Parts: sequence; C-alpha cells; structure tokens
Amino acid sequence: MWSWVLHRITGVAIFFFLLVHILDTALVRVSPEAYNAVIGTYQTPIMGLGEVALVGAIVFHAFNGLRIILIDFWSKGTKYQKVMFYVVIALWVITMLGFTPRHLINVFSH
Amino acid sequence: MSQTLDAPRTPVRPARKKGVNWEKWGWIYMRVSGVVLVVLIFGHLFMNLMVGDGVSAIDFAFVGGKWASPFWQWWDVAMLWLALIHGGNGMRTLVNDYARGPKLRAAFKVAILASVAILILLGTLVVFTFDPCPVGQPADLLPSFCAA
Amino acid sequence: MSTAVIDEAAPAPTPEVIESFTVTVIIRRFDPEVDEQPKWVDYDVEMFATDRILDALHKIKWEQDGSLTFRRSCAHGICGSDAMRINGRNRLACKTLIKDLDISKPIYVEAIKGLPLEKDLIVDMDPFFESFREVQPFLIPSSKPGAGKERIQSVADRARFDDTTKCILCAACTSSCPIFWTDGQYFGPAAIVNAHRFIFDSRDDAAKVRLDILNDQEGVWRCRTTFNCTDACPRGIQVTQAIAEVKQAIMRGKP
Amino acid sequence: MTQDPSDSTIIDGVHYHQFDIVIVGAGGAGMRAAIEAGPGARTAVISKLYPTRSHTGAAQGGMAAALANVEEDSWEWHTFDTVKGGDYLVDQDAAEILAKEAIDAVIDLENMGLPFNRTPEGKIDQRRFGGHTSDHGKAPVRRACYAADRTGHMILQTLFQNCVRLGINFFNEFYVLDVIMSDVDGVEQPAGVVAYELSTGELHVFHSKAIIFATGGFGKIFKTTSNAHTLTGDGVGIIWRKKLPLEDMEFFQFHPTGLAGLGILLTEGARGEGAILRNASGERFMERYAPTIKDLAPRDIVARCMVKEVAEGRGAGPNKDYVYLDCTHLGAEVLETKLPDITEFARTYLGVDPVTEPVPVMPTAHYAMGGIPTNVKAEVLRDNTTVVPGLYAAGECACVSVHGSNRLGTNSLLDINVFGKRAGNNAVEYVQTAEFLPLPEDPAKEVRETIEGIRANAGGERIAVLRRELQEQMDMKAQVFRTDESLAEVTETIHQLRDRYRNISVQDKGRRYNTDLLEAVELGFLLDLAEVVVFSARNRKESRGGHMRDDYPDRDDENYMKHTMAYLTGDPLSSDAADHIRLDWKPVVMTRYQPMERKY
Ligand SMILES: Cc1cc2nc3c(=O)[nH]c(=O)nc-3n(C[C@H](O)[C@H](O)[C@H](O)COP(=O)(O)OP(=O)(O)OC[C@H]3O[C@@H](n4cnc5c(N)ncnc54)[C@H](O)[C@@H]3O)c2cc1C
Ligand code: HEM
Ligand code: SF4
Ligand code: F3S
Ligand code: FES
Repeated sequence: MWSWVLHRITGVAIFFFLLVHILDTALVRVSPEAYNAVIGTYQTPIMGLGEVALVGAIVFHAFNGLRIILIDFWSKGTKYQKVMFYVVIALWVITMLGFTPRHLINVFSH
Repeated sequence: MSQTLDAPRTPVRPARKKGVNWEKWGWIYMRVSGVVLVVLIFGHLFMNLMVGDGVSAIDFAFVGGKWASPFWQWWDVAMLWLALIHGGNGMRTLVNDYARGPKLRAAFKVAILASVAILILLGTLVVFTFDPCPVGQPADLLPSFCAA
Repeated sequence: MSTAVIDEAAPAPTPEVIESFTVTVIIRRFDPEVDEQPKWVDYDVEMFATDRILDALHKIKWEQDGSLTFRRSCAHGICGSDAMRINGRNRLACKTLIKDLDISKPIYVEAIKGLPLEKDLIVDMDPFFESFREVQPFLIPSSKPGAGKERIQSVADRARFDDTTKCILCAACTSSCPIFWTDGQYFGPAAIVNAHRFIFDSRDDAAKVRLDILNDQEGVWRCRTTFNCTDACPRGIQVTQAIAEVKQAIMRGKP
Repeated sequence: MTQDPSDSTIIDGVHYHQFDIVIVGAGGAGMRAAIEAGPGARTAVISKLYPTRSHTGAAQGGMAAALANVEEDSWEWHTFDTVKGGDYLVDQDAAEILAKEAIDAVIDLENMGLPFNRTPEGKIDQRRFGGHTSDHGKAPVRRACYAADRTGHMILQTLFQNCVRLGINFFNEFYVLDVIMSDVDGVEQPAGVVAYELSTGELHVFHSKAIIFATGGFGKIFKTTSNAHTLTGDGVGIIWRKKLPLEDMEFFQFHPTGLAGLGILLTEGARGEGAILRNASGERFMERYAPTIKDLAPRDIVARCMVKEVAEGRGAGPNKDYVYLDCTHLGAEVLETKLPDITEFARTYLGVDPVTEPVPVMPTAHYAMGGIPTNVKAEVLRDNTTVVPGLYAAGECACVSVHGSNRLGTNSLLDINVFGKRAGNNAVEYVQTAEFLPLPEDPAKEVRETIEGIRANAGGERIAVLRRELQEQMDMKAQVFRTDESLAEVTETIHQLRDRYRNISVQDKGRRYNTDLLEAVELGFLLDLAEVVVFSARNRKESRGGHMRDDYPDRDDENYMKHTMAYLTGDPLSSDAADHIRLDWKPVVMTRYQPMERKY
C-alpha cells in the first residue's frame, strides 16, 4: 500500500518537474544568457535542497519501479514483495548517502 | 477518498472495441520504458550532478559540450521520449482513477496529451537544431571548442 | 494485619477463571431512515481475550442496542458474511480475536469501503456479485466426459488452481483495493480470483474468453500491485499472485 | 442479482410474483434442485442469505459414493452401512436409492466443475469416514469423495456457479415466513409463499404451482452447535404451523469433535485420516468401546463414549470437561494438505496447533435427522402416506428417512444432492400439468400481522435472553443424555419462554435491514421446534442412534422400531404440550436388512 502511494506521488512529482525541465533546457535555443540565467537558479542553496528531494524521488521511483517489474514478471515476485520493498528502501538510503553530501558540497562551495 | 460510489460496476464506459488493446500495451510499455529509463536517467543524473563540480558546473557551455556529440544527443532524446510518454501514460492512469465524470476525464487527458506532444516536439527540435556556437554571442559563454 | 495472612497463605492455584475486561468498541453507524450522515458511536463491552469481534457485536446487539445491524452466519470464517473494517483493516469479524488487537485503545469498526452503504455495517453486495458473474465463473469444457465418468485430472493439474478455489466471496479484497475505492468500475480482485480458478483448471476450455474479458480497460491492467487484497484475504489466498498470473496469461495468450 | 420479473405487481404495498416453481433456500439442496428446475420451468430461488453464505459451505469431510476408485466397494455395502448406522430406523428403500444414485451425484458434481482431490491416476480420491465399511462391517472403507476439508464449500460454490451459468432467478435476503394454502375440494394445497424482504421490510407473495423447501437445519435450538446463527429451522417451523406433520424430531445428531466450548466442527475426516481420541491420561478410549473400528465408530456411539469418559472423571483440562483429538502423529504435511481448514480453526480459535498438540474437543449439536416427512420422490406427506400435491422438501429440513436415528458422516452432502435433484425433477414434471391455484383474498395478512405485532409489542423481554435460556436448557437437558425428568424440566422451561415470548420487544422499529425483528421471528420457530423435539424425545422410551435416554439405555425394537410423527393439533400456546401436539407412528420400510445389534 505505502510503496504504491509513494510510487504514485513520486511519479507525479517527476512528471511535473520534467515538464519544467524541458522548457528550461529549451532556452538553450533562445540564447546562452537566458539559459544560464535560469540554470543559475538551480545552483542556489534552496534549489540545491530541492534537487536532493527530486533525486530522492527519482531514485525511489526507479528502484520501486524495478520492484514492481519483478513482481509482475518474476514468478516468486509476489512472495518476496515485502522483502523487495525493504531492499528498495535500503538501496535508496545507500544511493542518497552517496549523492547528497557530494551534491550539497557542490552547491554550497560555490 | 469517498466512502461509496453511486453505482459501482455499472459499465459507464463502453466495453473495449476491437483493435489494439491500449491498456495492455500501455502496461507493458510502462515496464519496458521503466527499465530503459533507469539506465538513461541514472546516467544523466550521474553526468550532470556527480561528475566534476556537479550542478554548479552546468551552464550553456556544458550543455553545448555535451550535445556536440551525437551520443549524448541521442541519449537525451531517447530519455525525453521515453520519460514523457511514460509519465504521460502514468498521469492518464491517475486521471482514470481519480477524475469523475466523462467530461473532466477527457479534459485532463487532452491536457496531458497536448503537453506531452508539445514538449516532445520542442525537446527534439532543440536537441537536433541546437547550435553550440551561435554567432554574435560572447565567447566566454560558449563551449571552448567554438573558439577553434 | 490482613496482608500478613495473605502472605502466609499457600500460593493460590493458577487461576482457572479466565479474566474478562472491558473493551471499547466504536462503530460507524448509519440508519438510512434517520441519519443524513454516518456517525461514530461508542460501546463498552465485557469481553474475554478469546472472544471474537463478532461476539462483541452480538453482545452489543443483544444486550445494549438491538438496532445495530450487521450480517453474519457461520461464525467461523467460511460463509463470508461479515467482512468489515476493523481498526482500518478489512477482516472477518468472526475471525478476529480480541487478543490479537490492542485493547488498550478503542476498537474501530465500520463497513467495508467502496460499496454503497445500506445500514450500519451492511453494504449493497449486488455490484460485487455482478462483477463475479461477468467473468463467467463456471466450468466451460469443450468435450463431454464418458457417460457416468469423471474427467481425469492429475494431482499436479488440480493443485495448479487450488489457492483460488478457497474464495468465499467475502469481498474483503475488492473493498480494500484503493483502485476500487476511487473507481468502482474496476472488476476487482475477487472477480479476477474467480476467473483465475477456471482459467487454470485443466478441464476448462474457455480461458480465452475470460482472459479477453479481463484484458479490458477495467480488467487486470488496473491493478497496481498494492497488495491490500492479499493482506485482507481471510482465506490466505495469494490474490496479487493470482492477478499477476492472469496478466501473464493474457500476454502469453493462453493459461 | 435480485431480478424482479416484469410481471411483478404491487397491490396494497405487497409485491406479487408468479413462478411455476419456487425454491425456498439456496443451500446445497435448494441450488441442486434449481439446476434441474431452472431449465425446465419458470423458477425462483428465495433465500434469506446470499446463496454462498448457506451452511452447506461449512461441511468439511466429504461426500460418500461407492465409486470404488481406490478400493473395492459397492452401493449395497453403502446401503447396509447407512441402515446400520441409522440404527435400523432407516427406510431401506430410500437408503438404497441414496447409495445407488450417489455415484451419479458425485460424477454430476465433478462434471459441473467441482475440484475433487485426485488419486495418482487422476481419478476422484476417496477417504475413510465413520461407519463406512466394506462387506457389511468387515473393515473401514475409503468411500468419501472429498476436496481437502472444504468439500461443502466446493459443493456450494460449484452449484452456485452453475446457477449463474443457467441464469437462475435468485431473491436474496428474502425471508420466507409462510406458505399459502388454498382449499381445493376440502383439501389444503400450497399456492405460494410469503416472503419478507430484508432490505426494505416489504412483503412479497410468490404465487406458484410447486414449492420446494430446502431451508436446512435448526441446530440453534442448542447452545453448543456446529450450525450457523441463521440455522433456525424456519422452513420446518412454517410446515409445522400449517399443521403438517414432522417426523423423527427427537433424533438430533451430536458430532463428537466440536472445538471444546465453541462447537466449531473438526471433521470426522480427521479421524478418517488417522487421528485418535484420547482421555486425560492419554488412553485411546475408543478401543474399549468399539474394538474393531475404534475411533471410526458412528457418531452417536463416539459422542456417547466421550461424554461417558468425562462423566467418569477421565476428562482433560482444568475442569476435566473435554477429551483430546490427537493429530500430532499425522504430520504437518497431511494436516496442511488434507485438513488445512480445521488446522487453522484450532489455531485461530483455541490457539492450539494440531501439528504439535492434541486439540480439546467435545460433542456439538450438528444435524437434524428428523424434519418434514417426504417420500422418495421428495414429495411432502400430510400423514404416513398421503402426498401434499406440489409441495416438496429436500436436504436437512426433510426426513426421507435415509438417516434413521443417526446419520453417517458424508451422507448428508449426498442427501442434498440426490434428493435435491429429485425434488427439482419431480417439481418440473408436476408443473407441466398443474394449474395455479387461486390465492386467498389477502395472502400476506398473517405474516403482516405477526410482523407488525412484534414491531408494536412493548413488553420488556429481550429476544437474546429468551434464546440463550432456551439454548442453555436444551444443552443441559436434551443433549447427548436425556431422562424423562430432564426432558420434563426443559418442556416446562419452553412453556415459560413461550409465555415470555409474548412480551418481547424489538428495539429496531425501522423497515430497512431490520435484523432485530427477524431474530424475534426466528426465535418463534426455535421455540416451536424445541418443543416438538423434546415432546417426541420424551415419548420414545428407548435409546437409539442420536436419541439416548439414561433411563432407558437399550434399544427397544419391539415397541419403538417405528418413526415418530408429530402433529400440531391445537393452540400452540396452550400450557400443556399434550394439548396441542399429537404423536403418531409410521412404520419403517425394511427391504433387505433385518435389525441386528449394532456392534463395531
Ligand atoms: C460444520 C458442518 C460440517 C458438516 N460436514 C459434513 C460432511 O463432511 N459431510 C456431509 O455429508 N455432511 C456434512 N454436514 C451436514 C451438511 O453440510 C448439511 O446437512 C447440509 O449441507 C444441509 O444442506 P441444506 O441445503 O439442506 O441446507 P443449508 O445449506 O443450511 O441451506 C439452507 C438454506 O435455506 C435458506 N433459508 C433458511 N430459512 C429460510 C427462510 N425462512 N427463508 C428463505 N430462505 C431460508 C438459507 O438461506 C440457506 O440458503 C456438515 C454440517 C456442518 C454444520
Ligand atoms: C527511473 C526509471 C523509472 C522506472 C523504473 C519507472 C517505473 C515505473 C513503473 C513500473 C510504473 C508502473 C506502475 C504500475 O503500473 O503500478 C511507473 C508508473 C509511473 N511513472 Fe515511472 N518509472 C521511471 C521513471 C519515471 C519518470 C522519469 C517519470 C516522470 C515523467 C515517471 C512517472 C510515472 C508516473 C506518473 C507513473 C504512474 C504512477 C501510478 O500509476 O501510480 N516515471 N513507473
Ligand atoms: S479472494 Fe479472499 S478476500 Fe477476496 S472475496 Fe475471496 S476470500 Fe474474500
Ligand atoms: S488491492 Fe488492488 S491494486 Fe491490485 S494488488 Fe490488490 S487488486
Ligand atoms: S460469519 Fe461466516 S465468515 Fe464470519
């Protein structure tokens, strides 16, 4: 139940981010200044934290997505669905531990 | 979530007409694209956020540098298509689940379809018509190879 | 001093009288002839640890308020009458023992969700049985066995669909499915379970028909593997597994 | 699911429907009849429960038929076992039909889709059950066809599935409360039934040419019972109130292995698979009583031995009030695959794991051998021989009598299939030529008055209190052991309860889903039936099958080798039962087997 709620929320969140992200990237066609101005806002500390959240969402959605795929296609998937959910959480924690410090240093050291 | 529905299991929507079964293929697509997207998105995030100075290194020059290579061009276009259709189809599921009434439902779906279609078109055009060294722009904003 | 006497007394034999205690049950009540909206009502009942929620409901109905309305029959989990939401989970009242709940807090009891509420803990089951009927839940063989003879079925073939033969049509699964709550058009897990029972029966020859019915907008593809149904099933049926097997069968085009 | 046919009309708030055949009850017997009747005539099945909630679904162990799939067997042996098991009070012509048609009944179910357990060759598997023997009692035989310990569940589901296939008209959660009788040339004949619709509180009249009663048992006259809360004997009670006779009501079966204190059944199939009854000291006490077939002796014998063990101080537990069913030597594998449900019942309700511990058990009220007398065509009788045209009964509510004074395990699932089918077929044949009888002026009048009477009653008595007292007294004084004294006492109690019943009040005054009101109606039936049971029991001064008199411990063939027929003759409320119940006898049909002492 909760894995599904999270998957859904993260999916929607990523979708809306993606819409914005394509629009801002499209600014490279307008002019380098325009693009740099927008992308500059991504580098502020507040957005930096937002990016952590975004990456967290993507990572969860991705790992849990793989879990769902295993449930669907692996004959023992339903049996181990709970175990796999804990694995998803564990992998998520590990990934975020690898990413967050590195990213925040990048954001705050500039 | 509401307690009850007025009429559960009354077929308000007509049964599926013969032809391609979008439900099934949509379902399969979600899974196939999901697997591919893991690779694409993780690669993308890794390149942009982890390598070098991460997010603070991203600017016009960075993008220009990447898209100079067809490899990254195709990478990003694939990601664009797969992710948008994946996300769009996912949003359609949500609309089916939560939106009540045929009109509201149709409106949402049109909106999703339109935004996905426009963005795919826009994104693809941007990537392929992108000129990393536009004329008349300050050289310090451009990728280093423009000077050559 | 009186305490000394007690101290000196031989150790009391292990108490044979089992202790009872007071449990607060809060029931979501609704009388369509009077109430606009359902309301939560508290009841205190004297219970034993080995009593079931059904006993508590009976005690309330029989001793406190005869107007409390719920369905029940067999009282031991085989007729499927009394699926309800107990502390937020779908269960059979007759299979939920007081001792398995945290009785330091009140116990919340309400009707299952997603089907039209009729009165107190009773919902309209007709839509539920309607989706059951739609999946053609009966054996459709293409050949006739010899007169006065059974069809032959190997032990392994019989075991293939054993799990889904256990269904008692209690609706605990369907009414716990978040997809069914928001959009009651979904066939729901119970119907799929009963289709599964025939799709994988080696004696049946109409799997294609049922797979086609479930390969629909409101069919198996709506299932988002939330597992609520599996958690709710009082018969321990691996409902999500059954749904997954039906999805696989649709993709293969045969059971 | 409820389909109101278009010709239903409403007059003065009462709905009128017309069907050729009306079947009351959607358990095994009712739905088996419907499968025959549906395709041949316009049929309606009226049931107070959704069909799949019927108590046939609780049956566990199996259904007997001499298929001889695993060892030599014959329907003659099956007939003999049935006759002997019923302590020779069985009508042997009926038993022969039961045993012969058993084979087709099982095959029919298999062909309809029932998932029986299979032998290695893929045939229907069979197992042992109490009282079923080879070659007239030589050794236990494998005769019970089964689907794990969910045979009844599978039968109920399979029959329901086939009713869905045939598009049978169901009227679910409709309580039939009366049969409409019309006078035809001075003879009362059924013209339809009156039903109360639970969801609306409205009354429905079903005008029909033929009526099949399949309303199941009435175990709720007892406190400790394997029966469902809804088994209140409404059908039998309705027939009784119409002054039609009831047969052999004193014979009620107490199943040996109910979970102690709860009454939830553990199938005899457990003993069929090898489980053993033990007393407190661990002794296998059945060896003393039935040296040949031990724990697989018929139920009446085993139940009596268990009660004896406890009475003589060899009971187990803190109060020495139960014995053990020991399954530990069967191993987890057998328990999980062949007896999964009862294993779970013991775990859930007693917290005892049969794999490692013996399970506390005591006899539980289980099955009514008696009921509405019918002939082998399932036609209801108004005396020993005369048929009531158009009225049929099948299943536990009926008494054919294939079970005599004690039913053998697995013979009831058989009974509902064999005689359910017969009832359906014969009803179809009957309605081909029969006419609809005219309905009286206001056919629902009586039911309306009863219902409104109860609703308006402002007395102080609570239904649950009266019911509890009835059940406790019946358990104490009319259960496995009975004496003239105990039966006299409980008769007295019933009269007092009857008086108090006039002062009941229901708290729910509403129309929609008023289960409070219906519990009151059901209690009325329970009181009536309990009285007949006790009155008939007092009159039979012998011990036979399920009826055991402490003061007359022996079987008395000279005086009592005959069926009891009870008739309601006067005002049921009169204080002395003898003023309104007349008892009569009906001879037992004997064809082949002469009564012998019953030794196992
Ligand atoms: C726990 C248990 C285990 C058993 N195990 C076995 C076994 O292993 N083998 C075996 O052979 N037998 C077994 N039996 C006995 C057997 O299951 C029953 O005798 C048999 O199923 C009765 O079937 P039925 O169709 O007559 O009645 P039921 O299945 O009880 O059906 C009665 C029907 O009548 C309806 N009804 C009742 N009153 C009314 C009314 N007023 N208006 C409308 N409808 C009404 C009910 O809704 C229900 O649909 C077992 C019994 C029990 C209790
Ligand atoms: C990173 C790799 C990804 C994987 C492995 C993945 C996997 C999945 C899967 C398997 C589903 C189907 C869930 C179901 O049917 O129950 C799904 C749903 C969804 N995905 Fe993704 N996805 C990924 C990336 C994305 C991206 C980038 C977006 C945003 C554009 C997205 C948005 C959605 C949405 C909105 C849903 C619908 C959620 C729902 O119905 O509950 N996903 N994803
Ligand atoms: S699958 Fe389980 S929960 Fe669902 S209806 Fe059947 S028994 Fe009930
Ligand atoms: S709860 Fe619903 S979403 Fe699927 S796994 Fe069960 S049917
Ligand atoms: S009362 Fe039959 S399942 Fe609970």
